Amino acid sequence: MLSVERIHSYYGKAHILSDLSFEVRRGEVVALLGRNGAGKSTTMKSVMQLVRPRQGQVTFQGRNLVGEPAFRVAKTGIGYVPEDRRIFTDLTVIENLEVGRQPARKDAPHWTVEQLFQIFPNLSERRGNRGKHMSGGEQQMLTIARTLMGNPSLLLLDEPSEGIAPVIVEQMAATILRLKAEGLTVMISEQNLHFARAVADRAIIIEGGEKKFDGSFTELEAHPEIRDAYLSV
Amino acid sequence: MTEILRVENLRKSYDGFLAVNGVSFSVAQGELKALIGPNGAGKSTCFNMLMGQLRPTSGQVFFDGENITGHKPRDIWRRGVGRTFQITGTYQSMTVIENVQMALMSHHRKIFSIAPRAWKLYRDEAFEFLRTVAMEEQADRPCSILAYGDLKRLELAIALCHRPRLLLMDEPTAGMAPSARIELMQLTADIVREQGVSVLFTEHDMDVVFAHSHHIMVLNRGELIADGNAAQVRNNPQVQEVYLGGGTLFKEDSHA
Amino acid sequence: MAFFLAQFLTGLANAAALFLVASGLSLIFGVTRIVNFAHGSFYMLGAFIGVTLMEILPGHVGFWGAILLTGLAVGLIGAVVEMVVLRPIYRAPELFQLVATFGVILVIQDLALMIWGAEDRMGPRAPGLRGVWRIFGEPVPKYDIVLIAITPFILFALWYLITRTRLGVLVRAATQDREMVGALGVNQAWLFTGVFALGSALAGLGGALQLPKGGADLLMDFNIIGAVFVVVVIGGMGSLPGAFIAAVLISVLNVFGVTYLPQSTLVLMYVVMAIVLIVRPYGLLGREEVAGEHGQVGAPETPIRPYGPLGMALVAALIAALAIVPVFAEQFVMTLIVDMIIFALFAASLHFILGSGGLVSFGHAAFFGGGAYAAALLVYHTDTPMELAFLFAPLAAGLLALAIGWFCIRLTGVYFAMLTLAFSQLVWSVAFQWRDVTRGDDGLVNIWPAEWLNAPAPFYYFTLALGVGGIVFLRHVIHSPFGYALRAGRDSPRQAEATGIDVKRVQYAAFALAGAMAGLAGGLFVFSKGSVFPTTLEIGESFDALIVVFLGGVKTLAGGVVGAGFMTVVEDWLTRLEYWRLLLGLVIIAVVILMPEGIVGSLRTLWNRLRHTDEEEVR
Amino acid sequence: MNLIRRTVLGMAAAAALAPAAALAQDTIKVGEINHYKRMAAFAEPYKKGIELALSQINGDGGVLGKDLEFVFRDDQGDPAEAVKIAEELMTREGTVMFTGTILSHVGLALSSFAAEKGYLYLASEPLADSLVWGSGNPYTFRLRASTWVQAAMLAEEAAKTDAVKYATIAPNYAYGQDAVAAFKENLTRLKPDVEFVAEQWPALFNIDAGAEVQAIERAKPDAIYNVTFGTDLAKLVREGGDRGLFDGRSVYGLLTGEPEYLEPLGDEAPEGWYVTGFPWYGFEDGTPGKTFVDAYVEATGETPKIGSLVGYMTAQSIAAAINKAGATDTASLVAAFEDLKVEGTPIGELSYRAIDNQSTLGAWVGTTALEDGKGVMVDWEYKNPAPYMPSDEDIKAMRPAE
Repeated sequence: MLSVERIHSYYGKAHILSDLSFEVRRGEVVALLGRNGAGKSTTMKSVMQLVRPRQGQVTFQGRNLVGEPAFRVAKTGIGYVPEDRRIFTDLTVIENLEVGRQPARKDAPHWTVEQLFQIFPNLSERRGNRGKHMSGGEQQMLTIARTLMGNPSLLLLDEPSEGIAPVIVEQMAATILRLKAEGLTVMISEQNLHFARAVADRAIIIEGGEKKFDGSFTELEAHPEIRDAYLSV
Repeated sequence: MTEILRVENLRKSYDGFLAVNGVSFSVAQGELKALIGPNGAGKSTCFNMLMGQLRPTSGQVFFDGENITGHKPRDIWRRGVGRTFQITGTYQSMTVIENVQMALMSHHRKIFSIAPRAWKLYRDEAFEFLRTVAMEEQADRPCSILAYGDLKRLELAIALCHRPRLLLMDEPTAGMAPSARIELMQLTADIVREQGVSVLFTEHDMDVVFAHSHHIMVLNRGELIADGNAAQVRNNPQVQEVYLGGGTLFKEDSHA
Repeated sequence: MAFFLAQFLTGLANAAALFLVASGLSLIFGVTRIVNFAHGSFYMLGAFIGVTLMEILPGHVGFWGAILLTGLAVGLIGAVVEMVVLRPIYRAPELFQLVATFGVILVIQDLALMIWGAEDRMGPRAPGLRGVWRIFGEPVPKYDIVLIAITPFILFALWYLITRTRLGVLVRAATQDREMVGALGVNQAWLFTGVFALGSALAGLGGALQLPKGGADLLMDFNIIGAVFVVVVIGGMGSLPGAFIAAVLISVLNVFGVTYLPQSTLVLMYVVMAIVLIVRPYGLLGREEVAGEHGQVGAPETPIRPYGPLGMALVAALIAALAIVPVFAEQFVMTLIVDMIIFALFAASLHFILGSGGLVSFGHAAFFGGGAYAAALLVYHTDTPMELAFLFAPLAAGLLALAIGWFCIRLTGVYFAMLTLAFSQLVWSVAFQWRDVTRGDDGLVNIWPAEWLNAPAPFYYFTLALGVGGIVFLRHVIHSPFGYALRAGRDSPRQAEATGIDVKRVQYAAFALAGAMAGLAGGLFVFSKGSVFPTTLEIGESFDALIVVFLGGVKTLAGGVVGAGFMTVVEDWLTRLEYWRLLLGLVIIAVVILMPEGIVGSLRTLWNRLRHTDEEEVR
Repeated sequence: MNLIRRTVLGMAAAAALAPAAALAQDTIKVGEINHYKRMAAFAEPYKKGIELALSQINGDGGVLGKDLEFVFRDDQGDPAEAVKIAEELMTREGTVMFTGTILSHVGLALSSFAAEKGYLYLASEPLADSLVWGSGNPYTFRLRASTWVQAAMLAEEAAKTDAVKYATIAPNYAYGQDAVAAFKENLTRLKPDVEFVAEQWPALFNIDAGAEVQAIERAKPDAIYNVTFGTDLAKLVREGGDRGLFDGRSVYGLLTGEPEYLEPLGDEAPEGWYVTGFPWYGFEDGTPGKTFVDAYVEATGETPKIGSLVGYMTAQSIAAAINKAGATDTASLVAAFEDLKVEGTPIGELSYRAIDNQSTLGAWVGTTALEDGKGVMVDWEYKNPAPYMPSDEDIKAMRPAE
């Protein structure tokens, strides 16, 4: 579904991703693992074209994305939830969702505001509230709901468990599994291996902008040295 | 143990909403104490009141027996309270060591001096502080290109500069890799031990919290619902319900 | 009572055009964060295009149709300007874009002159709306009533658009985080263009709507821009209802001012703005500006270092070269270099607070002109010897900066800038209107140097010593603990405060120092020209300095000086040509687009790229 | 940075070559500094007037056997810039003197500069009285009739009526204030019982006409003295006309009759105002004025403004002075300008008074009327300035010791 081939990405002058390739298949949940600064966020941004890879190809459903502006990437059906949440704090919950709204898509589940409120009941209670009066967990829920309004077929979640209370992290895991059940393909980036293992089918480990491992969690369990070398759990 | 910080019945309301509602606690000399709780529980508000960024609606804060309620952050700092931020606040246009030198210049009250060249001042002293946090090799790199974890360590060095007796750390390990988290907290614990500094910190990473704090306080909806050691807090049913959850997703469990 | 009502209605009618133009500016700022100084130019274009269309189209339909068409046309021009000039530089440092908009002003001025000629045009009358209606016996022009009736509809339409439509939601979201809006599938580039076009169209509409009350002339752009900014700032930048309230407030107060305090016409609105900002630092309905929520735009600044041996040698060589100029060069070259040094010192003093302190002042001329006036007044009224009067220039300017800074320094960002502007206008108006002391705009003349300096070469050396000395001193301060504290307060006020630095006090002291150094430049200026006029205190003078600092490069230490040198030379050369404003505008726009880090910053980047010294890894 | 390089190279080359260039001139150059962009509507006819005169002068063999050439430079309306340009013109372009400016304060700056450096400056258009009186100096001469004189002509007419209560409206800057003060002083002298019931001071080119008209109306004056011009005048006339301000009141307008200001008003031009101006359309055939108008219309395809006349006479004055001096050094030129007689100007013979370096150019006064949808002056006459000047003793007392 998504294929990243040998991309090189830079941030300013710094070479962040080098020669990175991987694939995401329809219907699976993939976890992108690695230390802070390993290049996980840059990988996600490179898919979204928020960071333009200087070399390499990003293909989504047969369409090359490199060089497209971010809004076109989003329109192809990739939903992106950034790590620092970035909700529109001056807008109400309903308005935040409105920003994300896109027409229905054939190959992806279609979401309405009411459906999303069923998944995220907290948001329903606060629908008229402005974003800035919400807690971190609620904000995280809102960013996901907002992105789902675009009816994506592939969802990129950058560090969904970062900085939220453990009890919310559990809810988050349940939510991701539910989205998967609805037919969504999901890619998350994580530092929390336990969380990743709870939701993902497959792990990709990157370090220093390069891919170090790509396989199932069972395989990863079988190679504790990889885990110790790159994940430092 | 003597008490370094005492908070009495602290309250803060915004437009009628009680963000912090009658919180009282104390921190003893040489203690490493964690303040945890769900987002929006009032941790940051609490912290900002301790450090003078926010003025409490009511209640008092005593540092070393003196009432510091409502004092300005810089005055509280001068009394011997250091602080690190959840989102790092370093001087992007300076080198790593200049960041530390800046704090030292302030400590030595050289802010309004226009005669000397700043980059020569207190360089050796600053270097020592960088060594404390293992940043000496990066001393002359521009601060703007540091990795996040290194920024956190730099901030710690800055906070240590005036030899504080109390350190307030707001989510010190947020955004860091697990190994770096442990490292940073180990470093902090060493400093606590060696220099007799007290630390009060907020944190979301339960591994860090349970591994490194002597005492833990749990804040929920502006009220303290627990204050005790790790076991007491972990077994508190109310804490489990509002914050820790089933505890299936953090480390202790998987290793158990 | 009837008279008051009539006055009030006059105020409301005046508020109509003002609100239209101001709402456009507020909208543009709210979304794009661009302080669009060219907004007055769109207003002027609206007037000229409106006149032209009304001449072609007859009758009622023609008149109102022409106004709508004008809005469309100016909106289209706005869209072109946004796409060509502004789109390439959204990522440049904050407020950098205002330099580009200044270039746009110059270009539009000359284009308007080329197309419509120099002569003023009377605006056509609205068909059927000539004459007055009597309200309680007082004559009120019919067209005034129409304007008063139209405005609330426009306010409501805009309010509805922004708060109730999807477009409005997107616009407000983009105001906060453009990139995220893009990542959610919205083409934010077009959103920006659309908003800019809408804002420009409103300005154009304003220009066309006021035609029956006035006309079209080439000074309209500058004449309205001050009032428009005042309205937007008083209302709170980005707030449409705020702009409406402020437009009414200013217009009505103005009408009463004209009646009861006829001399107040020049400053009334600036006094109101100063009072509002002192009481409510973010305007009536504005909210606190959070600068750089998602990190500062533009590349981070590199740490500063005093020049190495090579740099020192180059500077020494330059100074040596300047020192021998009188030996071989003719008098005019010396005059030009004196001008350049004075301007460079003035720019360097602004650059000091702007670059190191992050304090963008729109009123720095108050200190330049203040210093010049201080010295000139002493000489003119008390025959003080030049040497003593000269010392008084930096002193008085420094004291003035202490007084003005006391009010301004508590504000931040655009509001700080606008309050400094308000105060500089107050200083200007004192010089302009207190004729018994300052001789008003007749200025103070015959302020020449003392005997021993009163020849080209001695004065040249005098300027060289003090001007270059001043610049070197400012650079030294930047490298001192004080300069570092100033930068610390800019980089992270929170951290600075938490480590014992009184950020506001440091900024206050820096503001005063910058004022004193600008005053020194002013002192040199007055004795080099022999006269001083209120023009040295004008907004334009402040903006000249601001523009050269941005063009030179805010994030470089040499930016102000190099920018001043560049501008003096380019201007000296271009003003010999017929359409120099057009060319100068194009030069400014070109520099802004091609060198977004300023001249020095971009040359440095280029130099680093050539030498491949950019290997430092970022993680 | 081609631009910089060329300029810097140009500067260096000029520095090296300047003395030679000055020597090798085959024309006599005069510097002309003006606000060509900032006040384009006024400066352009002025420039055309100069060009017309130059073509005639050089067609007749020039001055001292050489062509007379004007070097036009734009000062952006900034006195400091004007001073810089003057310096460059004198030291590098090799001009023998300089002239120009419309705005009084720029004229004053140039005048001070001329005195300090010993250059000759002919202030062509600036009106400020102090230019030749309070701040006068031996190096500055002035062509146009001053504010005082023109205001005095209006005051003389006003004193003939039985109006007692006057309102004034003038732009809020030195010229406006001088113009009001001059009118008040002259009128009060002629008719001591007059009373000034309102003084309005709109910002220059930024009038709030509705409010100004209301304020004047409120004071219920018998007569109004107007100093506003340009867009301010247009707005005042429109608002005042609509609201009936001028009905049954006599109005005196300084400069209002000048084509620069009257023409743009079109069919809304006020009727029955007593004004100073330039009624070129009324000159009779065979008069020098008509000859000038015809030549101007033929050369430019436009009708003349008063700026055209001033520009034309500026060039004529300078040519006459150079011819009289027989040399181009400043001392000779200054001497030539004192009591200079200029023949064949549109007003006949013009001279420059030695006592205050002011020319004897007067002003046209008359009443405005509408003809063919255009504002014109009718019943006009040309008045010599002499009777309206202060006494020679007063002038000597005002002028700084020479």
